[in-house]
Formats: sequence, C-alpha cells, structure tokens
Amino acid sequence: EEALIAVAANFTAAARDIGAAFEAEGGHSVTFSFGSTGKLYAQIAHGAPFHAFLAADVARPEKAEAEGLAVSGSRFTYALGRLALYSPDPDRIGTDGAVALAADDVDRLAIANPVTAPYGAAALEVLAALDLTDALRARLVQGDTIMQTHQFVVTGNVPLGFVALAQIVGHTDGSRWLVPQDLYTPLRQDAVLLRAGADSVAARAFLDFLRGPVARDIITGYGYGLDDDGRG
Amino acid sequence: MATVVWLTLQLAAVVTVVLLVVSTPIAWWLARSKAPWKEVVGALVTLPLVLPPTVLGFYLLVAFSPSSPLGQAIEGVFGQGLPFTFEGLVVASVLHSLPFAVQPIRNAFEAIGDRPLEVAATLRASPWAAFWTVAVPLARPGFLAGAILGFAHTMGEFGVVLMIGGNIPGETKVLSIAIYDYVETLEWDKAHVLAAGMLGFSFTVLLAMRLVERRLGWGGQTR
Amino acid sequence: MATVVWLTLQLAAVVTVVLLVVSTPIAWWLARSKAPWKEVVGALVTLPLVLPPTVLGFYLLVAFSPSSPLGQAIEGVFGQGLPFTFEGLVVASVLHSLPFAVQPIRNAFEAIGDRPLEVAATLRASPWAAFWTVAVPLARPGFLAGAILGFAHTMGEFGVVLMIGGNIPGETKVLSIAIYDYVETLEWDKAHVLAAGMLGFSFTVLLAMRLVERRLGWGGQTR
Amino acid sequence: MRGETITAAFAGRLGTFALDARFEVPARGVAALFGASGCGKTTVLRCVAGLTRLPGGVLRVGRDVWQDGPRFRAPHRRPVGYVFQEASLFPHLSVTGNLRYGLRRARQGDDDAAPPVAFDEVVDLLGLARLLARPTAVLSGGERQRVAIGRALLSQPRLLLMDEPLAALDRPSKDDILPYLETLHDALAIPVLYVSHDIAEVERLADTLVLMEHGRVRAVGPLADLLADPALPLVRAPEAAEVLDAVVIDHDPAYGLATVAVAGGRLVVPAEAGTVGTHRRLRILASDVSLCRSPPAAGASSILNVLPARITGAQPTDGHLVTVVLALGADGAGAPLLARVTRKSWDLLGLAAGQPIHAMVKGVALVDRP
Amino acid sequence: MRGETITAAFAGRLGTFALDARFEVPARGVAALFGASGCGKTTVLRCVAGLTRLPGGVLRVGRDVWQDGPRFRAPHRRPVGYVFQEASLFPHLSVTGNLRYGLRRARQGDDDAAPPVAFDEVVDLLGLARLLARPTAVLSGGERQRVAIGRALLSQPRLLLMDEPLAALDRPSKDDILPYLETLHDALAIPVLYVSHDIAEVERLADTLVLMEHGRVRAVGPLADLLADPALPLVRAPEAAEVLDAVVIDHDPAYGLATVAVAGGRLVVPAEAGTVGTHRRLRILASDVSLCRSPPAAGASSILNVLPARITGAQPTDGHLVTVVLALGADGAGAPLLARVTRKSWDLLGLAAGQPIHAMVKGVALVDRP
Ligand SMILES: Nc1ncnc2c1ncn2[C@@H]1O[C@H](COP(=O)(O)OP(=O)(O)OP(=O)(O)O)[C@@H](O)[C@H]1O
Ligand SMILES: Nc1ncnc2c1ncn2[C@@H]1O[C@H](COP(=O)(O)OP(=O)(O)OP(=O)(O)O)[C@@H](O)[C@H]1O
Ligand code: MOO
Ligand SMILES: [Mg+2]
Ligand SMILES: [Mg+2]
Repeated sequence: EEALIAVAANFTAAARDIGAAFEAEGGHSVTFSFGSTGKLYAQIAHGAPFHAFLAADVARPEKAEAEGLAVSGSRFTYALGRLALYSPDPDRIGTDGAVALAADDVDRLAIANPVTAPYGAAALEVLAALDLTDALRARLVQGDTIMQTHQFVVTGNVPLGFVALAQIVGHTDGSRWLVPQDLYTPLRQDAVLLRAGADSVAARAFLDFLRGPVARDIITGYGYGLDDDGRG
Repeated sequence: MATVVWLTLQLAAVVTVVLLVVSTPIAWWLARSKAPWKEVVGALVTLPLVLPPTVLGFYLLVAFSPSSPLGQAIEGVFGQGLPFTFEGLVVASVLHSLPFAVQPIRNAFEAIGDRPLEVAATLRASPWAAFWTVAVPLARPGFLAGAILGFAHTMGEFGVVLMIGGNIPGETKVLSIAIYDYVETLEWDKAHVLAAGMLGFSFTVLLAMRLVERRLGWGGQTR
Repeated sequence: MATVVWLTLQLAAVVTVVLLVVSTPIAWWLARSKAPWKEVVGALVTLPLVLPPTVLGFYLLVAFSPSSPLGQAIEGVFGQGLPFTFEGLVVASVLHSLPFAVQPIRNAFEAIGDRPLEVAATLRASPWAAFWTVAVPLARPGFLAGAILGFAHTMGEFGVVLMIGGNIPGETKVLSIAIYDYVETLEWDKAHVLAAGMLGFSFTVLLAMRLVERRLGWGGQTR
Repeated sequence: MRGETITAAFAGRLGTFALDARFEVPARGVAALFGASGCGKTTVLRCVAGLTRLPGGVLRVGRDVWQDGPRFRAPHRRPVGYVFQEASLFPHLSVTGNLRYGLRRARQGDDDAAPPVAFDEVVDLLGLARLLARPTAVLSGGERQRVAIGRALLSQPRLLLMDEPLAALDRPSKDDILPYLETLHDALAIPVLYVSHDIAEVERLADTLVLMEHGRVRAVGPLADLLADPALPLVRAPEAAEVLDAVVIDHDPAYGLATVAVAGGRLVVPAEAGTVGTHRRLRILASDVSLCRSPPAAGASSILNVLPARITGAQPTDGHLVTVVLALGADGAGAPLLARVTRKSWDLLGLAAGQPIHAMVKGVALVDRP
Repeated sequence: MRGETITAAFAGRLGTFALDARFEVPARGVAALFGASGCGKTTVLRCVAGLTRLPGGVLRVGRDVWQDGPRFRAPHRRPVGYVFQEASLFPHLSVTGNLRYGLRRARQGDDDAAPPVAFDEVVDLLGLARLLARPTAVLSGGERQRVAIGRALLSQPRLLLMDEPLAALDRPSKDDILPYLETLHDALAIPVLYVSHDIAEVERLADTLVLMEHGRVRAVGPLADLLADPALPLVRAPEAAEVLDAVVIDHDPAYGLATVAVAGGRLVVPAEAGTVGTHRRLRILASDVSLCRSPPAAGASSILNVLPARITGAQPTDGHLVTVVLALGADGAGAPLLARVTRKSWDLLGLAAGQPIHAMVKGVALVDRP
C-alpha cells in the first residue's frame, strides 16, 4: 500500500531519507509532495488527497485538526527547527554571532519572510533579543522560504543570513553560529494524519515510523532537534 | 525522473494543443466582432495572467474543490474532480496561458483583413469553410507565436501547476517543479543538469516549430 | 500597502516600457534578417520562459552576484549591484517577459511585408526613417499585444521578482507577493480584497490600452 | 434566363459618398457599368455580390430575389464570379490552389456532370500553364490579373461581376480573353456586369450600358442607342463610336472580305470564312467616318465603304470639331452612325441637319468573334 | 541632363524568370517600356529604383553611377519617384499623409526654395482636394492610383518610374494627367521611364521606346523609328500608328485649325491658337490613312489632308489586311507614315513598293500640349 504525504519544503531532504528507510523496511511505499506549509494547507483545505501532513509549524496542523481536515489526536511534533547564522566567508562569523551581526560592513542580512516562514519569525526574535532590530531593519533581505534565504547567502549576494541548520549541516565551508535556543521560540514542526489518510494503513505506518528510532537518527542527522517532551 | 520528463512533455504538448483549440474561436470573435463591448472580453481573457500563478492556482483550487458547486458539477459529469489530476493541470495551465495564445492569434486574424474572406465568399465558401481554408492558413504566424509562447510558458511555469496539481510524483509532478525542488534542497548539480536538459529540449522544440512553419509557409511577401 | 501598490505600478509601467524598447530591435532583426541562423536567436530569446521563474531568478542571482564577473562589471559601472534593487527587478522581469513582447512585435513586423518599406525608400526615407514612420506605426497591433502581455505578466509573475528582489518592503516587495503572502498565511479575506483590486485595476489598464489603440488606429482594413 | 432581367436598386451612404443606383438590365449578355473614377461602380458590384449591404436595397436576378427588405442572400450563396479591381489572390495558395478554390466548391453541387467551364480550357486560354506551380507573390501584375479571372470563371458562376478585369493586360492578352468572355455569355448564357474605363472594350463587349455619374445612374439602355444619344457625353468623347448589328450576306475568300448588311446599307469588312448568315457586331469610330457630298469614283481610293445617309444631328466637340449623327440609308431610316469632321469641313461642305450625304467609312471592324 | 543618357544593364534570374535587359535611353524625355505581360518591365523598374539588386548590374543616370560592380546606391538615396503597379498607399496615413510623406523629405535638402512640384498644384490636377482627409482604405481604385501618382510627383524626383500609372483611370482623368506629365519632363527636365500596355498612351507620351520580349530588350530607339519598323511586331498591331514631329506654320482662328509642316508634307489639324512656330507631335493611326492614286477633287470630301508619298514597304497583317509603310513627299524623302488597307484594295489599286501614291489622312491629332 502507498502513503501520500505532504511535506514542508524545509524537510525535503530528511523526508527522502526517511522514506527510503521506511520502504526498505518493507510492506509499504511512500510518496511525498513537497511544498511550502501554507500552500500545502490550502491544498488540504480544498480536497487534496494527502494522507498525512508534515508541516513546518504548529499552527496549520492545529487548524487542520480544528476544522476537521485531520484525524483528531493524531498530531505530534516530529522535529524542532534549529536556526543558524551563516556566511560563506570562513572568517566572518566567530564564536559569537552577535558580534558578526553588529559589524559595520553588514550591508545586508538575509532572513526568511517572517510572515510566511517560521524561520523568518524566529530570526526577528533573535534580532530583537540581541537588540539589533533597529540597526538592521533597513538591511533585511527576505527570502520567501528559508531555502531562498539560504540561496541569497551562498550565491554571495548577501554576506550573512539566518538559515536552518538542516541546510548547512552537511557542509563545512564558510562560518556559522548555531543560535542559542533561548533567543527564539522553538520551531516546532508538527505532523498530523489527514482525513483522507484515516483508513490508510501505510500512512499510519509511516507516521509511526517517523516517531521511531531510525527516523529520529535521520532527523537529528539533518540538524533538527527533537521534542523530548513531545507526545511521540 | 523518467516519469517526470514524460509527464512534462505530455502536459506541454496537450496544453499547447488545447490552448490553440480554445484560443482560436475566442481570437476569431475578438478579431471580427463589431460588438462595442468586445474589448471588455478581450481584457477579461488577459486577466488570468495578472494574478500570481500560485494565487490563480489557489482560486482555481477553491473553484474546483469538491465543496464548490462548479467542482461538484465537474465531478458529477466526469466522475472525478480536477484538482490533483493531470486533467486539472491541463485546465489550469490552459487558463493561465490563454492570453499568450489569444493575443497573437487575434492579431493575425486582424491582419488578414476583409478581402480574402470576401473573395472566399464569392467563390462559394461558407463562413465556416472560409475560416478553415483562408483565415486559419493566413493566420499561421499567429498560431505559431501562440504555440511557442504557450509551450514555453507551460514548460516553465509551475506556480499554478504546483497549486492545483499538488506535486504528486507520476501524476502531477513536472520537470519545472523537479528542478525547483533540487534548487531548494541545494542539489544544484542535479538542478543544473535538469535545467540544461530542459533548455536544450525546449530549444529544439521551439526551433523545430519555426522551421516547420517556414517549410509549410507560403514563402515571403507580395512584391 | 500603499508603497507596495505604488511599487507594483512603477514596476509594471517601467518593465512594459523597457520591454517594448528592448524587444523592438530584436523583433525587427528577427523579422527582416535573412540570416539562416536567425531562428536560433529566435528560439534563444524564448528560452527565459522555459525555466521556472524561481529557477531563472536563482540563475540570475548567481550571474549578478558580486562575486561573478558580470556582477562585478555591473557594480563597477553603476556603483551598485542588481540583486535586491528596483533596477534588478526591472532587468529580471524584462528578461523573463521578453518573449511575450518579441513574438507579437516580430509577427507584426513580418505582416507588414516589404512593399511599404520599399515605397518609403523610393520616397527618400532612410531605413531609419522608414522604420519609425512606416514599420512602427503599421506594427502597432503587435506593440499593443506585447505591451498587454508584458504588463499583465509583470503584474502577476513574482517568482523571478521574489528571487532577485528579496521582497524588501518599499523597495522590492510588490503586490503579487503580498497577495501570495496572504494566501500562504491563511489570511484569505485580505488576499481576496487585494486580488480583486489588482484584477480591477489591471482590467482597467488593459481595456484602456486597447481603446486608446483603437482611437489612434487607422480604422479598418482595405476594401 | 431569356427575357428575364437583373433589377437593382441600391441607395445609401458610405462615409461622404452617397449612392443611389437603380437600373434594370437583361439577365443575358453583358451590361457595362461606365463612369468616371469614384462614381460608384465598384460599390454597385459589391452590393450585387452581397459584400456591401445597404439596407433597403433591392436586387432581383431573374426569378431569384437576392435582396429585398429583410431578405438578404448571403454572399457565398450567390452564384457570382467576382473579378475584383485588385487581383486579390490568396497569398497562401499557389496559382493552381487559387484556381481550384472555387472549382472545388462549384463541383460539390452536381459532381457527376463536368463543369461547363473546364480547368484546362481556362488555363490554356489565359496562358497560365507555366505559372501553375508558382506562389502568387512572384507573379507580375498581368499574370496576377489573369489568375483572378480564371479563378472567377472556374467557380462556375451564373452571374459574372468583373471590375476592370483587363486593365493590367497587354493588347494581345486582351484580344485572347475578350472573345472567350463573349463565348461565355453567348454559349453558357452567363450574364456579366462589366466595369471598364476603356470605351473600346465596352463597345466590343457590352449589349447594355449603365452610365453612372456621382453615385447615380445617368442613363441605361442598349449600347447602340446610348452611344449615339446627343444628350449624353459619350458622343463628345475623343473615341466616340457606334456599334451596328450586321448580317453577313457574302464572303470573298480571296481577300478575306465579307459583305455585311446593316439597317440602311451594306459594308465590306475583313472577316473569317464560313460566317455567312450570322449576326456580327461592327464598331465604327466617329473619327473613321468622313463625309462627302458625292461618292468618289470606284477604284480611286482604298476606302471600300461609302454609304448614303442622312444627317440627323450634330454636336460641336472641342471647339473645332463637330460630331455628326447620321442615319444610314438614302431615306435616313437606317441605323445610326457617328462621323467626326472639322468645323471647317462642316462649313466647306455646307452641311446641315436633314441633308443627304455620303459616309466614307475607313477602318470598320467586326469586334465580336464568329 | 541634356545629351546625357540613362544606361542600364541588368541580368540575372528571379526564380524561373531570366532577365537580360540592356538599354541606353536619353536622360531626358519619356522612355516607354513596352512588352507583353510578364516580360520583365516591372522587374527593370525595380532594378532601376534599387529595390531589386541583381549582382553585376550596371546603371548610370547622367553622370551618376547608381550601380556598377560593388557600387550600389541605396534606394533611398536615388532621387526617383516610383508609381508602383499597385497603388501601394500607406494604410496608416490619410491621403494628405501619403502625399506629404515624400514632400517632407524632399524639402529637407533645400528648405528655402519652393519645391518645383507644388502640393496645391498636384492636388488640383489630380482632383484630390475632396479626398485629402480620407483614410486610404475607402478610396476607389482610380482615386488610389491618383494619390500614388501625386505622392511620387511630390517627392520632387529627378527620375520618374511609372508602372502603368493610368491603368485604372477613366479617359477624362487620363486626359488631364497626361499633359501634366508632359510639362514635367519638358519644363522640369525630369526623365521618365514609363510602363504601359496602352500603345496610344505610349505614342502620345514617349520619345524613346524600349521594346521588351521575354526578359530581353528586343529593340530600343526613337519612337517614330520603331513604330514604322517592318521588322518589329508594332506595325502589325491593330492600333499601329506613327508619330510625326510637326512645326505649326499657320493658324486659322475661325475654325481652330492649324497648318503644320512635317518632313515631306503639310497637314491641317485642329489646334489651339497662338502656337505658330512651335514643335508639336502628331499621331496618325494606320487605320486612319487610306491610299488613292490621285487626290479627290477639292471640296468633295471632309478629308482635309491628302499628301503625296511613296510606298517603301508593306506587311501583310491578319490575312486580309496590309500595313503599308510610306515615306512622305513626292520624292519619298520625308517622314515615315503607316497606312492600313485591305488586301483587296492593295490589289485593286495595283500597289507595290516604290510607287508614288496619295495618302488621305482622316483623324490626325496633335497629342501633346502646347
Ligand atoms: N466606406 C466608404 N467610406 C467613405 N467613402 C467611400 C467608402 N466606400 C467608397 N467610398 C467612396 O465612394 C466613391 C465610389 O467608390 P467606388 O469604389 O465605387 O468608385 P468606382 O466607380 O469603382 O471608381 P474607380 O473607377 O476609381 O474604381 C469613392 O469616392 C470612394 O472614395
Ligand atoms: N522573385 C521571382 N521569382 C520567380 N519569378 C519571378 C520573380 N519575380 C518576377 N518573376 C517573374 O518574372 C516575370 C516578369 O515579371 P514582371 O513583373 O517584371 O513582368 P511585367 O513585364 O511587369 O508584367 P506585367 O505587365 O504583367 O506587369 C513574370 O513572369 C514573373 O512571374
Ligand atoms: O518549509 Mo516551509 O513551509 O517552505 O518554511
Ligand atoms: Mg472601382
Ligand atoms: Mg508589371
């Protein structure tokens, strides 16, 4: 049996690995549809045939549950996003990212669109916590997704940017600062079983697998945190 | 990946054909009608282009969703809804690319003028026959331009497709989305390869369209 | 929101104008040249349309980045780079919408035929003068179609704009992105209002373009 | 359609041009529309073909009503063959494609019968054989026009509308095509509405003349009557002429000369053999007719035709010329004839209306074909 | 450009058509290109205007080289006025716009001097006044053609190329326009290359004839010489005629008749007053000339002109006619003249080459304007 899972774009790479491991276990296959959380939600609300939804935030799975689009009680946090400050320049960021942020030559700073992307909102919280909001507001460049934000930085168009740790975890180039978790609200990413998947054995099996140890290794391997007090 | 490529080709081909079929009567009416409000229709036909593709896709999604009257009607007639199906992609892409085909075809019809159709009428061709034997052949450059723009736009645009199609591999995941995914997941090498392949292929198709048209063409202008 | 609307209008207007200016010589060359490889150029000009807008935006970002030779050259000449500036938006949008203008203008130039230009030459008009006094006025329907498509597409398309512009409020954040944001954040009511406003405005502009053209027009066909 | 007529009444405005053309011509033979540039000839043809629709217009062709009040037969249902003033070939079709376009449709009606106007015959007559495969864009002006004529003929029309069809043609081509048009309307009984600025062409071809002026019909009637009507401007034209109906009564094969009888006299004219007993059309230019009081002695002049006649009227022309209207026969009961003489001769010879006179006719020719 | 010439040599292929036209004509007066449809006349004009470029072509106009080997003067640098075979008006401009298009550019050169061809004059002559504001789409065929002529004239050309400019015009319009064209080339010394299928037009206007056949020049020379050349097909044409240079030596105001002298004789022709001493062109149709052994008694005929001549040749024409080439004067030393008689008359009168004869000329006319 086949499970059709809608996955927030930032989780693309991890989801592929998890899917491969899940299928290797035998029994079921899984197909992913990647997109931004907002787009996926709009589709789910209008009859998309997805069995489960791996969002990039808590709000939309919650809303799906509340509106009867999802099987109530199936929601859980599958990953915690980790924010990182990144520069392709190996020397730009030292041990304290705040110093790099306060430097005079930061003519631009890339963040994700705080309205649509949770990572963007988190980045703003960090700036506020470091008291750099006023200094940097005029220099912010917004990527629509956290992926675009990353591209702004790696293509050299922007010297510094707040990206997801998942995006740079495998790379050793440039310099980075893992933003302390106390500077922003945790980036909970919730998954939920959708109404269309209520009777899908494969979808339930995949969600179970997602909570299992193999998947958790993969998730942490991509730099995500785990919700230790989660219901998983 | 093979299915993605195949799906993309199917989509581009089907959309281009449907686009020409749908645009032709609209363009003809816009070119020939004397109705004072025809420009209103002309502007309306262009509007799908004004909305951001994702937004257009969103509204199509709303319109076609099983809970909407239109969606229910479609499901009643065809036994399945449009969203998240290949047919849905075709409908949405056609709608979105409509102005690209209607404009050049309309212009081509207008450029013909009245005379060839008058001649056809005096030679006993019904309006229907004159349309097929005179207007359409003479408007060929317009059809070509419409086909070129429609094809290229369908290859590349994925906002609408992503929204209405749901990016489901083997069913609605097309090449443009695949490249996009690779770019987004930093697999740039793969993105480059795919993009180059897509450009190369499209280039070949576009060039072939032109050259075939030239071959068929009636060789140049009046002296 | 006012700045977003204003920026969008500016962008659409500037892009439409620049598009016509840039497309005209290309379309003219494609229409008139006898070079056998001109269709290669014709197909190349269409290619920007084939890439997904975001992907095209990504490649433009790479090409214009301060670390690329092109980006350095631009920065050297103009004192600033293109990405994340209004100018950058214009360049990217023009590039992306180029085929929409080139195709209809080229078709219109081709539809003129040789005769009017020959007549102009025998009346002592230099090729340059003939171009302006004969070819351009006679190709007006093509310019109109190009302007309509270019304008509408610039209003709506934001993949490229988003990528090269960085969505900076007051500088590169346009209406289409705003609507998109509302859709993504489930603020559908606001999206509806904005979309309706944008459609209404664009409808008015598109209709006005047509009607103005009609007014200027030379009223109908030869008998 | 013997005895039937084409009745037309078109009135209305086109921009600043006011048309008010009413005429009735036999639905047989050639009716020529003649008049100055811009007088509305093309507009009338377009109305007849149904391409221009003036409300309130009336058009009856034989027993068929093509337009009357709300009735309006669509252009493609009118079996006309229209040769437009500009050739208007289909640019996307070859010469063959253009020629066959109407033929194909005409055949659809009755596909077993061979069409009365055959493809090969038309191609041959119009000299189109070596042009057939060409695109129309490279044709010369005359070639284009011949293709347009062929296309109209091949559509098997039951009414031909021809708007200066021979204007771009050289004389030999005209001389080939004109007789063929005559055959068409004689043998196939296809009536023709024919626009031409060339009065010689009209005199050769037309049976009926519709004289137009500023959007109105100034006069309509049999060609011979209008040509000799002193009230009309035709008699004052430099190339004024009269046409006469002649019966061939004898033929001299040695010299290729026929003796023909017209009302009020006999003439000797060059003619083909084997036409004795047939009706032919003679055209005699006013400038080819001189007058003398008594006939010259036989054998003294190369002028073979000297006819007694009576002067019925005269029109001063151009200040120093006089166009004299004659009636043939010593009694003046025969056909009309025009003579153009200088005012000096008029005075020298002491000519006046009512007088008997001899018309010396130089350069008379049969203008139709046997 | 007195004494200068236009030298042209164009050879090459256009599709299946092979052009090899070489000719030299005076760079003054009117040179007519005459020949059957499709013989290459339009192609030659296009080569002269520079619109068609045949490699290896040569074109010299007076002292200027317009084409020779690698030298090729661009079309817009050639001061030609081209009236195309199809009117080819600019559809986006009104009639005024079309007329002023070339005028504006011609003026740019020397803007203080009034242009030799004035706007109002041309508008007046061509009867365009009430058309000025119209879009060109609604013009009639003749109106279109007149606008095209006006447009070409107003571009102040130094060489006029006219491709059947009068084909769509009625006779009165032609009669208005032709004299004006004569003024142009006389007064302004603008040479004209003129294509026409109407030999009468050519005989009236042309000084030089370029006779074309199948893409080649069959003969080129002064009009009068070629018209009477028995080796050329012109003498056999139904409307064969000769033109003569005449000096007006007397004028009778009472009858509006002038006595003119041609080489070898005198004629009386209708003419305007006040032209004594001027050179005029006479055109005499072969069919207007009859022959007699002895002149008729004075006062017995309306024919005013009887001239002694000698038969220099004869061409059987059409089986039963003979075109007789005469030389005027009792000694046969004067200008050539053509007479068309039936073979019967030829035999009856016992005519033969070398014989003295009297030519009775009916219908002679001055074809140029004073
Ligand atoms: N739609 C129109 N609007 C304004 N004027 C028009 C229109 N159609 C025709 N005319 C005018 O009507 C007059 C008659 O035109 P028409 O073409 O019938 O003339 P015609 O007799 O065929 O002349 P020609 O011999 O020059 O072809 C012309 O003066 C023309 O300009
Ligand atoms: N580009 C071309 N390709 C093939 N044939 C051509 C081309 N151009 C001209 N011709 C042919 O060359 C011949 C001469 O054409 P042209 O137009 O010079 O004739 P013309 O003497 O002006 O005839 P008309 O009196 O009919 O206008 C025609 O048979 C024409 O079809
Ligand atoms: O993964 Mo997201 O929803 O594109 O930030
Ligand atoms: Mg007309
Ligand atoms: Mg020609």
